Amino acid sequence: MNPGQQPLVEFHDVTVAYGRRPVLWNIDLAIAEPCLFGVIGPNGAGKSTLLKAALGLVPVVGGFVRFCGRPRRQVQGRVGYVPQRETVDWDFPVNVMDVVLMGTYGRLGWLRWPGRRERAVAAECLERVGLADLADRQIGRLSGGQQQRVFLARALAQEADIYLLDEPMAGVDVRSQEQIFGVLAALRDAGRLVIVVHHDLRTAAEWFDQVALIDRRLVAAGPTAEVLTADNIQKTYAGGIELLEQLGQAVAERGRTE
Amino acid sequence: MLGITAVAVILATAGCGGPLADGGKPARESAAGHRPRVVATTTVVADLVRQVAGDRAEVDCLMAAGIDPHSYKATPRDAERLLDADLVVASGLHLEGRLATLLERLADRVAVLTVADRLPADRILEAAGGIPDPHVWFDAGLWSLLPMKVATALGEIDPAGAETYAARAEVYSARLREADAEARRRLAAIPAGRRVLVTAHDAFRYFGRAYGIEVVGVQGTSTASEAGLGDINRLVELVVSRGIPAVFVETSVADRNVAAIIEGAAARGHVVRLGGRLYSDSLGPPQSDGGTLEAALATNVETIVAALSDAEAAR
Amino acid sequence: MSSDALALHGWSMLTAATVSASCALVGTLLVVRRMSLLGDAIAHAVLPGIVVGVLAGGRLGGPLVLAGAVVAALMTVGLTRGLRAAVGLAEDAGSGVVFTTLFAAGVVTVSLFASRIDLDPECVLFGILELAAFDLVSVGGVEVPRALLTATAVLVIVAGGLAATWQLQISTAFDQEAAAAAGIPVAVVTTGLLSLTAVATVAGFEAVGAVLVVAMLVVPAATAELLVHRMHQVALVAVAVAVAAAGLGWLAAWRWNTSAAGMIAVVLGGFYATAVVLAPADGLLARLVAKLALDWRVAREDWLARIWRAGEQAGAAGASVVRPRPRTGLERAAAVWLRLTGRVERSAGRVRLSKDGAREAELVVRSHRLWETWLGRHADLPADHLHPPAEWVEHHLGAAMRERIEAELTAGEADPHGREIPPEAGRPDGPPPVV
Amino acid sequence: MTLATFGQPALIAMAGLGLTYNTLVVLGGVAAVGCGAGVVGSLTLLRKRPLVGDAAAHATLVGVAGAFLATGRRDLPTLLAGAAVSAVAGLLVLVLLRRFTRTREDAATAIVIGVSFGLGLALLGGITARGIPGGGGLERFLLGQTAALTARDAALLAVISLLTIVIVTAVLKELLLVAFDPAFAAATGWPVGLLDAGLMALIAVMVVIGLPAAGAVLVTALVVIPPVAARQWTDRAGSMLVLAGLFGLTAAVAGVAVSSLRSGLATGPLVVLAAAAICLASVVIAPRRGWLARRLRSRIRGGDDQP
Repeated sequence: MNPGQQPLVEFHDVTVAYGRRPVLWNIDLAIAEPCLFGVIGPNGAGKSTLLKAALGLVPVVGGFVRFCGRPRRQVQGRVGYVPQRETVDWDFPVNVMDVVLMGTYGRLGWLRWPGRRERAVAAECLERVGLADLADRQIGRLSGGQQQRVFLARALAQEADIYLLDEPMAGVDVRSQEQIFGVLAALRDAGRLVIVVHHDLRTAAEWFDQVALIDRRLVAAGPTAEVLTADNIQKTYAGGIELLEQLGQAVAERGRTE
Repeated sequence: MLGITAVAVILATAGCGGPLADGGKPARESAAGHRPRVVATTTVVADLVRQVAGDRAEVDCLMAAGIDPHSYKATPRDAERLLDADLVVASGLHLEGRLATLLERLADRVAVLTVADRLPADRILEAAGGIPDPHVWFDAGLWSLLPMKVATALGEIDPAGAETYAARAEVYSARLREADAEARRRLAAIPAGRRVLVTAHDAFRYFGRAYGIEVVGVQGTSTASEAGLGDINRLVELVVSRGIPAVFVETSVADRNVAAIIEGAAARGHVVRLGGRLYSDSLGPPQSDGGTLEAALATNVETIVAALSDAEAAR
Repeated sequence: MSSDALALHGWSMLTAATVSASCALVGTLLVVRRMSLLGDAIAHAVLPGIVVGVLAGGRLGGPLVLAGAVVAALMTVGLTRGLRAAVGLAEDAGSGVVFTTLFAAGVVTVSLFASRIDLDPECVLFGILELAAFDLVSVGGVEVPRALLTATAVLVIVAGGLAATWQLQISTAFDQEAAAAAGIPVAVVTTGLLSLTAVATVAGFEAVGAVLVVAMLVVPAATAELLVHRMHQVALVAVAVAVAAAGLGWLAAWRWNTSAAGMIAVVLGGFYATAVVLAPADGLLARLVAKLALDWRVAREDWLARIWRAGEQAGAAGASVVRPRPRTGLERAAAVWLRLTGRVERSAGRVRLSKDGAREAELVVRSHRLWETWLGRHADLPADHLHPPAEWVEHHLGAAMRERIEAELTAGEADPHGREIPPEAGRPDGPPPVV
Repeated sequence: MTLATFGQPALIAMAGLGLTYNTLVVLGGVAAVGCGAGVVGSLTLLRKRPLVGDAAAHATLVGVAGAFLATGRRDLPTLLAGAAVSAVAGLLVLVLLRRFTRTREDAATAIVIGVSFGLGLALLGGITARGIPGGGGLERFLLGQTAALTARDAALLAVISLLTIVIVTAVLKELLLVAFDPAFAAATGWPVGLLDAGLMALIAVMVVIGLPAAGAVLVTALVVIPPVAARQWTDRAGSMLVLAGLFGLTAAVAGVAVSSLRSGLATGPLVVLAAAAICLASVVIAPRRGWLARRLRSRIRGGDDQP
């Protein structure tokens, strides 16, 4: 899939602002090979924003994101996405199978409905996340962990090469966490790149092959063991934030009172 | 910004006198000396006053031709016209909706004449539910009782002209009685079995009583409420079972109900024609074939006679 | 104009203004609490209440009808909340169900009893502001419109009620859970607001009709929110907007001879649109101006800094550098402007910065290099990626920020490219050489 | 252009059932609108914007008055075309306010409702005050003239309703995706803004053709009530749409039937009341989501209503 030896994902000097106020500064990051990649940082560090910027959900004010050297629009079908669980209304009248089938919509395009093949794919994805027997259940009647796994199954049904997951382990019971991790590891083993936004440092060390430490700016990135040093963690969780915070404020202010 | 707004309000308020004095209508003390200003609510009443007053008074009509009095809503300028009047003449019997109740209160400061109230109570028809039917004007005989009342009211605000008014009223009453006789004569030509007048709303019951015609309206005496499907069905049934050749629309009322009846009858194999457009709650514009009550009555009679006695249409 | 007519305009505008003011006051809280559509719901749902009031022998504007309307309004709210409690239906959908049903019930009742009452469904949709001045009652010898009396009573009730509970209302509006935790009786406060809304709304449609009450409730507050930020300011500005719109709307209706209630709503809409465009901080115009001003400043600073850097390079390399050229149209304009204002001097094909120009340029370069240095240390960026972010940030760092950054660096440190960071106070040896 | 041309046998059969021609025409028109409004309304309910229909409905008045002023005609297609233009314009303003101002969505909706209706009233007031010929009866659109539908009107309503349902069905997959998870839809490349705009346009069209069937105020009911009722009975979006359509249709039939029983019963409001009755029944007795079911469950579980 990667003839030109381009990195699978490349963030080139990406700055993201909400309104006028920058929240993510100059992220420069390239991931060359399939692996389990953790994006780690404190609350409000801009981890989710990073994923959203990659997916074009929030505008990038500086720099660019490339997938295999190409802009996102050209590789749409090859990027799978698992948003945070709270972003949707779980009372929505769809069942588990309906949600997983949504993963196949991208390939189907306009005017075509999921057919036998798509149903088979969806069923298999549900099998992989251990929810095969709940296919007909309304999504509101699932536990948090099960809901998260439905989202994962939907991303699997996208049959993508790169997966972006936003806090898949948040508010999820340990059993579900392990199951999700198992699925992700299997994806990695099958040659996919899996990028996971994660806030828990302890589990990060054992799960991820590579990590990036982020707190409004990229503190460090690389193989887990090299990056997760006491010094880097200190820098991520204590240093620099305040200044960036103030700078963000200053930029927003000057823009307004010019 | 608010300061500017406030200033604008003050300026605009202060400036009121200017644009009003030269806006549209002549001020009271202008050219023709001290002509009394009379404001009439509907075109029908305005015609009555004009016939009696002639040139001696300035007659201003609140509602334009073709406007349905039942759904009329006043504008600030209308309110101003009412307050500036020496005499306000209204039709009454709730024809003007909520305006009517307010006119009663206006009577403290401006002379108000509500013409229908001056008619003999025993000649007022009751609509369904016991409220009086306000559409008194197309009974020309009944209407002919009113010019004298108007003359009296005009005489009170303009004593110098009292005699003129009375004389004109006398003449006009006579003309109305003549028109009454003429209408009766012409309508008598319609074969008895076909003397049914179907219209959008119940505006012709006095007319029917005076000239021996059965009158049926889709809606009640007011156009304010919506006609139900039951009303439409009832009328289609009536039109078909009685073999009525024509139904009529009114100039001031939406005509969709009537269109639905024509179609409903056609579906039952009965061809009913659109007999024409009748003047009902509003007269036509000045100089048209319905510019005065007499003209409108004659035009209506003509239309009805033509439509209902037409043998072809009856087939 | 006759004194009668003047009194007419005066009374009508005063009535409209009083009604608007009550609506604007409760509207301020409704808008903040995201209950703006409540006005819409109440305005329609009161019809059956009015019908029942009239059937029971009341007259429009009378206490019986007013009571019926208020009851119907509270019923709307109660039923909507009931639906949410019973089956978890979202409030906007719930009120959509409730108010349309009640309105339909009202229309059917009217058509059933049409013969008995002098009332049509439109009486709720349209008010009678225009004729308010005909219906006078004597108060202490002065003839005052009855509608104005009602409106004033309502204004007193609404203003009094809100003034008495203002702090509670604000706390509840800001954060219900926190308010409840702080011991504020949230349910009571909310019910109070709803009751006041019902009263203000009912008084409002007597004057201008139901749908326009929606405009009166929401538009002044929405306008005020664009202009000021603190709640009591919002309330005051909203009232001012409402009063101004009532007056101007009436005059506009008079000028163009049309419905006063309609024109008041249109004028309110005009105020809101004006605020959207002209609001000092967030208005479209302010944003556009700010963006242009920023672009202009960036262009000027960039040009100054480019000359400064070229001079620095010339100093180091011995005068053999290419003279910088403006890169964009805006920068060209900035170059001309800077020459005209004397910050860049030009003689015999050579360019030099004046003392002021050099000072400004220095601060920009200083910001740039400080940021490069700081970022190089705190973010995992390759050295060749440091320039572009600094190019952007250099225009945003103020003196305070520069000082803070410098405090985190070692004294006398050079930037990641090994160049000097000019000190805040200016370089002791003056501006760099001429290019 | 009457149904009579389609053959006498059908009419005789109709008469046998006690249905008159007018009843049948009104039934057809209103049922089509009820069905279409239910289907489109379900999607706006699921998109959490149940009251945009209300905004569109109030904005139509400007278009009705404007179309009359511009053309001097007051036949149904002209006025409906004007109404459609202003309904779409009203929703466009709504979208722009949401996008470019700090005003909250509910306030923006209320502003569109109040101001556009005010503008409509001002235009109508101007028309009345100037006595422009034919201006009478324009405001009747507010409350509708359901019973006065002619076959042409009904056919127009039926065709547009059908077309709307067809369009909704064609892009149902995409509309549901956007309603359920807009972020995922955008991330997987669907044009969320365009689909939202399309849904807005559909609701505007539905509201506009609902005007002659129910009037400006009551058309909101047709868009909101049947979907709310349908949601009670099912946990699948597809069946919810079908049910909402059926409920809308049933309400139309019931309302029309009741109003044909006796005179003096306005048809439009009865349709709304029928829909409300269906909704009430659904809220109370629907299995699982209904009030009774919830009460029972909470009794059994000892107060815990959560699944």
